[in-house]
Amino acid sequence: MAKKSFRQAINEALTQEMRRDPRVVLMGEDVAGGLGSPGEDDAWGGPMGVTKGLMPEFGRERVLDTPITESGFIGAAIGAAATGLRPVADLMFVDFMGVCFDQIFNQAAKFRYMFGGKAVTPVVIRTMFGAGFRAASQHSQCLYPLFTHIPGLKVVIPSSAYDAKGLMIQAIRDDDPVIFFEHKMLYDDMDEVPDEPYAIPFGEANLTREGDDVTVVALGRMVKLANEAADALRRDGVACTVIDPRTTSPMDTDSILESVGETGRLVVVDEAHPRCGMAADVAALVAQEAFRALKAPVRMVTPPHVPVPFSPALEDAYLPTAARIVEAVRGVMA
Amino acid sequence: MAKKSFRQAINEALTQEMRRDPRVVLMGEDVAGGLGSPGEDDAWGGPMGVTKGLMPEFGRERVLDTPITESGFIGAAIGAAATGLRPVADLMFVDFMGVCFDQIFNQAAKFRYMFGGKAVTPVVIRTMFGAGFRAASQHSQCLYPLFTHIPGLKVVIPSSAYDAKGLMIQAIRDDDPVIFFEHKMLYDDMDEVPDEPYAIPFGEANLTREGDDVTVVALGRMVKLANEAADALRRDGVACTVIDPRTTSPMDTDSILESVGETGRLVVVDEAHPRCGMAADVAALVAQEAFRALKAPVRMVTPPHVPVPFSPALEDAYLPTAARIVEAVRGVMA
Amino acid sequence: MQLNREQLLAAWRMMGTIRAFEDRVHAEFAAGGIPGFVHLYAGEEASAVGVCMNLDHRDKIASTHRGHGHCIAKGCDVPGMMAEIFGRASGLCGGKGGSMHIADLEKGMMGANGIVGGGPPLICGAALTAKTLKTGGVAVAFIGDGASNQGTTMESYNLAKAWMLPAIFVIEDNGYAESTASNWSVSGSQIKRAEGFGIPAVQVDGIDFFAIHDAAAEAVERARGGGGPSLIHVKLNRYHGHFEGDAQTYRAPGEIERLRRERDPLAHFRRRVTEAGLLEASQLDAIEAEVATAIETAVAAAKSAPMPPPPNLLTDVYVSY
Amino acid sequence: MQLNREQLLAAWRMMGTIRAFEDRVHAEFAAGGIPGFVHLYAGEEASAVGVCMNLDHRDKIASTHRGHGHCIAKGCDVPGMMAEIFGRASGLCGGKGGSMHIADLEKGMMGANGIVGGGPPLICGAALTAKTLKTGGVAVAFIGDGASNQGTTMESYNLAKAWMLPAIFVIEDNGYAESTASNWSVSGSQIKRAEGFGIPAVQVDGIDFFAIHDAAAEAVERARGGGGPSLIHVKLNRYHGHFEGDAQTYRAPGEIERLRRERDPLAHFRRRVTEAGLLEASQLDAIEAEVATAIETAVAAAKSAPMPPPPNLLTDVYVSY
Ligand SMILES: Cc1ncc(C[n+]2csc(CCOP(=O)(O)OP(=O)(O)O)c2C)c(N)n1
Ligand SMILES: Cc1ncc(C[n+]2csc(CCOP(=O)(O)OP(=O)(O)O)c2C)c(N)n1
Ligand SMILES: [Mg+2]
Ligand SMILES: [Mg+2]
Repeated sequence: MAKKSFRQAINEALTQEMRRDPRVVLMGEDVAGGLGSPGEDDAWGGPMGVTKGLMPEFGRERVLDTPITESGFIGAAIGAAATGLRPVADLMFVDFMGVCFDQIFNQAAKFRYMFGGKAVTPVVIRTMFGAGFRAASQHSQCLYPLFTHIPGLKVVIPSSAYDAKGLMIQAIRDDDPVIFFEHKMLYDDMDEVPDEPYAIPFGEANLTREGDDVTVVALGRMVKLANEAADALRRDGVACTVIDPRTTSPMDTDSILESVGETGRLVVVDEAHPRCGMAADVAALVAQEAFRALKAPVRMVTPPHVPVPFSPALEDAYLPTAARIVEAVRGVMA
Repeated sequence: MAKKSFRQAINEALTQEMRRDPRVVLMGEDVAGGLGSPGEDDAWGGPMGVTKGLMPEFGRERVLDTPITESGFIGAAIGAAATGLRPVADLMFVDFMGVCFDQIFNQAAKFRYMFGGKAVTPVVIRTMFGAGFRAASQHSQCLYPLFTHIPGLKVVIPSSAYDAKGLMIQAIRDDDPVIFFEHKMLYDDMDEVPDEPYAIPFGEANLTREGDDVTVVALGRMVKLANEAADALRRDGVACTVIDPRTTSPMDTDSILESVGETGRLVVVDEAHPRCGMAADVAALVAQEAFRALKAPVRMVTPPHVPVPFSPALEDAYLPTAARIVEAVRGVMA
Repeated sequence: MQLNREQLLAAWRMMGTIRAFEDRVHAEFAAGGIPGFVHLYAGEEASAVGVCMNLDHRDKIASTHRGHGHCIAKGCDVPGMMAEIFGRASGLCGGKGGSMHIADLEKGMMGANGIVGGGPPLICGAALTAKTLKTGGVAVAFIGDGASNQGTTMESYNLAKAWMLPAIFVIEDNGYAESTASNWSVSGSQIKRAEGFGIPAVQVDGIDFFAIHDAAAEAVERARGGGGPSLIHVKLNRYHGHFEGDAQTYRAPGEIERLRRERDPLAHFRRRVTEAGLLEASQLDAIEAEVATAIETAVAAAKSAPMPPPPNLLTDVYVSY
Repeated sequence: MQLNREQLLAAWRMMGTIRAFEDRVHAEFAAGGIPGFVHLYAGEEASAVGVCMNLDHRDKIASTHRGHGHCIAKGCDVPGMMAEIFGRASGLCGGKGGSMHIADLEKGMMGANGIVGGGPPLICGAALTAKTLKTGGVAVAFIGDGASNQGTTMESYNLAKAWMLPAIFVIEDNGYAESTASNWSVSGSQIKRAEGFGIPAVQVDGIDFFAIHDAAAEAVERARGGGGPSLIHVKLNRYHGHFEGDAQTYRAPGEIERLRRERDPLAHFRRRVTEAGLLEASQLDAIEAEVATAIETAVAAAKSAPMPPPPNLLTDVYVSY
């Protein structure tokens, strides 16, 4: 099977779905690029080049550059979804949600409920998240806990190129509003990715490591670190199950509870802020539903309750590391 | 001591602080009302009348009606706070955060950190929250978990008129950005409220009931229900400690952990959505920090993962009740 | 544009239905039968009807918190609306939405909206769907004077123009946003703002159904012909409070009485069509009577309809989860 | 307005400092010494300097992601800025902010901003402070052409006018928002938009320091005199990519070379002042040399400065918690 990058995987998913269904359109700032400019068309394909090549194939009618006007175009994507298109809108950085969150959480998320089940809003909002790029406080946040909090939204966080493709295809075919989180440090990660289209169902976790001693739940880029930690621990005789929920809403609670039922120990690793975050969400789930199985305190590995700093020296101290995961696992084994 | 309503208590806090400090100004949609209109001035004092009477005393220079432009005026409050005023801005319903969240979570919350400690942003954002008013999906949310998630913000949720006054005074005197949550169903609640100004420090929980069997943590309007439940249970011989954290950021984790250390049992009652919510936040805290003390699974009492419905029949089914709290307490006692 | 007799009768029936609906909801609210926030459209009828008579099944509208009139004008089921406002299972949204969220996407009505400025981005999307799928449809956003100051609204002007969308922005300027006068809150002017974005704009008198109808006809024609967005600034009046319960002390003494007497869109319509000999007063009266009966029936049905059963709380959140 | 010799020298030094700073950051980024997102201001110098020379310690500015020029023009410490961009403890923000968040509130510089459209609401607040505390100060928002389409920006126009704030909106229109041309993204015109809100507006040539200076002087005078907000639309050019690393393939072949040759604000200034006999070329050269040395020193200091120690991660989140 061909090795493809996370970036290519998403590009391929978008391309294949746009070929399959003429109602799929793309919109966002510079998703093609070069509009009105004297030079090259399709000049950008998004700041990370994820949507490069789509405009030449599908034309500007289906790959729509927008003014910088997130409420306007994210709202337009939602309005279009409610009236017959299946738009994929690009919220360049999730950090920009604050100027357009209303359209997402009060409109898209609630249409179906408020309207008594009569609306279908198949919109996908792609967005980039995460720290590590030295992009500082306003371009490095995770924020998916805010979206997970909202009933009516689905939240997807792929951790590999393979998952990215399958989850994007599912997102586009899904009839509910989906927020699709892409970690900016994963775009160049390579993985075996089939050429043909495939959909990964939402709410089905992926067990990237299996072991009887400790359950480690991790998301997004943290899955890599959790795997690293698990591999290091395995060498020392500690066997971890690493669970990547892949979607936080819906979330595969069964897989988590089942695993904790076996291991009796839980470490949750998350890059998002700790308060009311995903680590707390998973820890609380287990404290309520699998308490009797627990042999040790739940341990959460997250950044501290501070914004993301710019300086590499501080950002490196901010982020969870494989070493901290190892330490947490040893802690619950003690 | 005089009995005063929750509404009066906040009004009194604002009045006293505005008298004390000329830098305190108020702004928001119809916080006075009647601007440019041919009839009465100060016609509204906010939709719930909370700020009525302030404009006549302090004038339109310090009680500023605004156009409907939340990004604009909440941002202005933040910019004013960073340059020498101490504004109290009214985000009429917290449900409207989606049009102005950026100014709150990327600007106000992060100034101090991003600028290396050189900014002080003493802004208070008052906002109304909660269900029970038959106000439907877009006017009934809690959403304080979203604000609690964000480092740099302080989050205050008074549950009584007494606390409302003291916490508002603290909020205004506080040098950090504070989001002040007022439950719309509490405005007419009466309590003993001293006439003189007093400040309640942030991060200090209030124990509204004390008992050895179960720790119940509750917020906002849920404190009333928790007290009711505790009183009913007490008659049956089950003694609860009810903890009202009063502020979720900072949060008085010590009081919660100490109480659970004694009772070994935790029920968290919250009106916010369950996923990545405050109930999960508190449950996770305890699962990590007080696990050894726990004798039973943590129990969370929250609404289901659905938007707030309009119909009274459905909204009543949506909200936690004293009966459900009693049931949860009995569950952890079993 | 010349309207035929049938169209004139339909317009009268529609405006009369809105008026009767709203006045009745006002009374029922006062009597305690209706919960929550209710914003009434009485006095503004000519706008919704004048605009929507130019629309058909291809076309979409997005409404505001003051949405009953737009719903009725776009063809939503009136008994279903009444039941919704009473929170009943038979309501248009099964009781889940209430007054602030009545919608019927099948009728092209994309929802009343509890968020001021929520609608304009949405109709950019509906207009994009029409343009992309070449349905020939147009999309209309109704926008209050207060909502015209919301960033979402202004972003939508620019987006609609940049994308050359078949979109129409109708500013329903009733002089107030809650208790705040638009002559204070709206700097500059609606027309000049639109022109700032290169959008053709016209101001019309909101008691004049015919003027509104013609302005909308022109905008719809422009939109269907690929000429892009338009804006219509309608100056009109609301009779009831901002929401039910508002004492309206910010209005001048006698202001509303005078408006009802001198600036009523229904009275204006009646005068115009009877004086011009287009319709007989008796025809108008007959329709008024029919409307009254229909509203009476709708209220009775709503009141006796069952509340939604508690399990409905959990349905309609997702298509699948 | 006539500027004296000292002022002209100061302007030249300021513009030269910005140019040298940016070109050096460009080189250092390419060499791998600077992490993250960096947006350079070279080519736009006359705007920041022309505007800020009208300001004093009472006045505040809010900047954009392209903020180095505004910082320098408002008097921020240049070595501190350089250290900040290198992420050092000695940086203006202790290394926590970086290029996108340089600020110095004591200098009235309210921050570069990672959020497009973040600044305009903030300066409404700064202007409100000035008005309320009667400091005589004004507040200026720098706004890109792309940012002019953001709702927050347009809301701020209306708010500033409704409150009659001493606020000035400076649209720095460099023709592009990332790779998208403003002639496509900005419907209508900046001037007409401002007029839509009743805000006096003027367009000036961004290579002409003097034109910008005069337009700003007029706006500042209006603001200080209680005359409310103004807008200045500056047409200018950026030389480097949107951010460092941008290949700028969307620009015409030779576009930037031509701009550097024919439309350079520093060259324009030099020509103007030497031809008019206001300054000697040798004076300008001497300052250029001083600036080059200063930047060299700043870079050397930044590179050898220590990184912030890890415990700093946890400080400066709250005043108290
Ligand atoms: C984003 C947002 N801000 C504020 C409100 C509260 N609110 C509801 S209606 C209203 C006034 C709207 O005025 P206008 O747009 O003129 O419409 P009208 O009520 O006059 O029809 C306000 C402030 C809201 N619902 N949403
Ligand atoms: C709210 C928001 N949307 C999008 C971006 C990404 N972004 C950063 S700069 C930029 C272009 C800004 O263009 P303009 O305002 O013209 O300023 P210029 O870069 O030309 O100086 C964009 C889209 C952002 N930072 N914030
Ligand atoms: Mg109005
Ligand atoms: Mg630009």
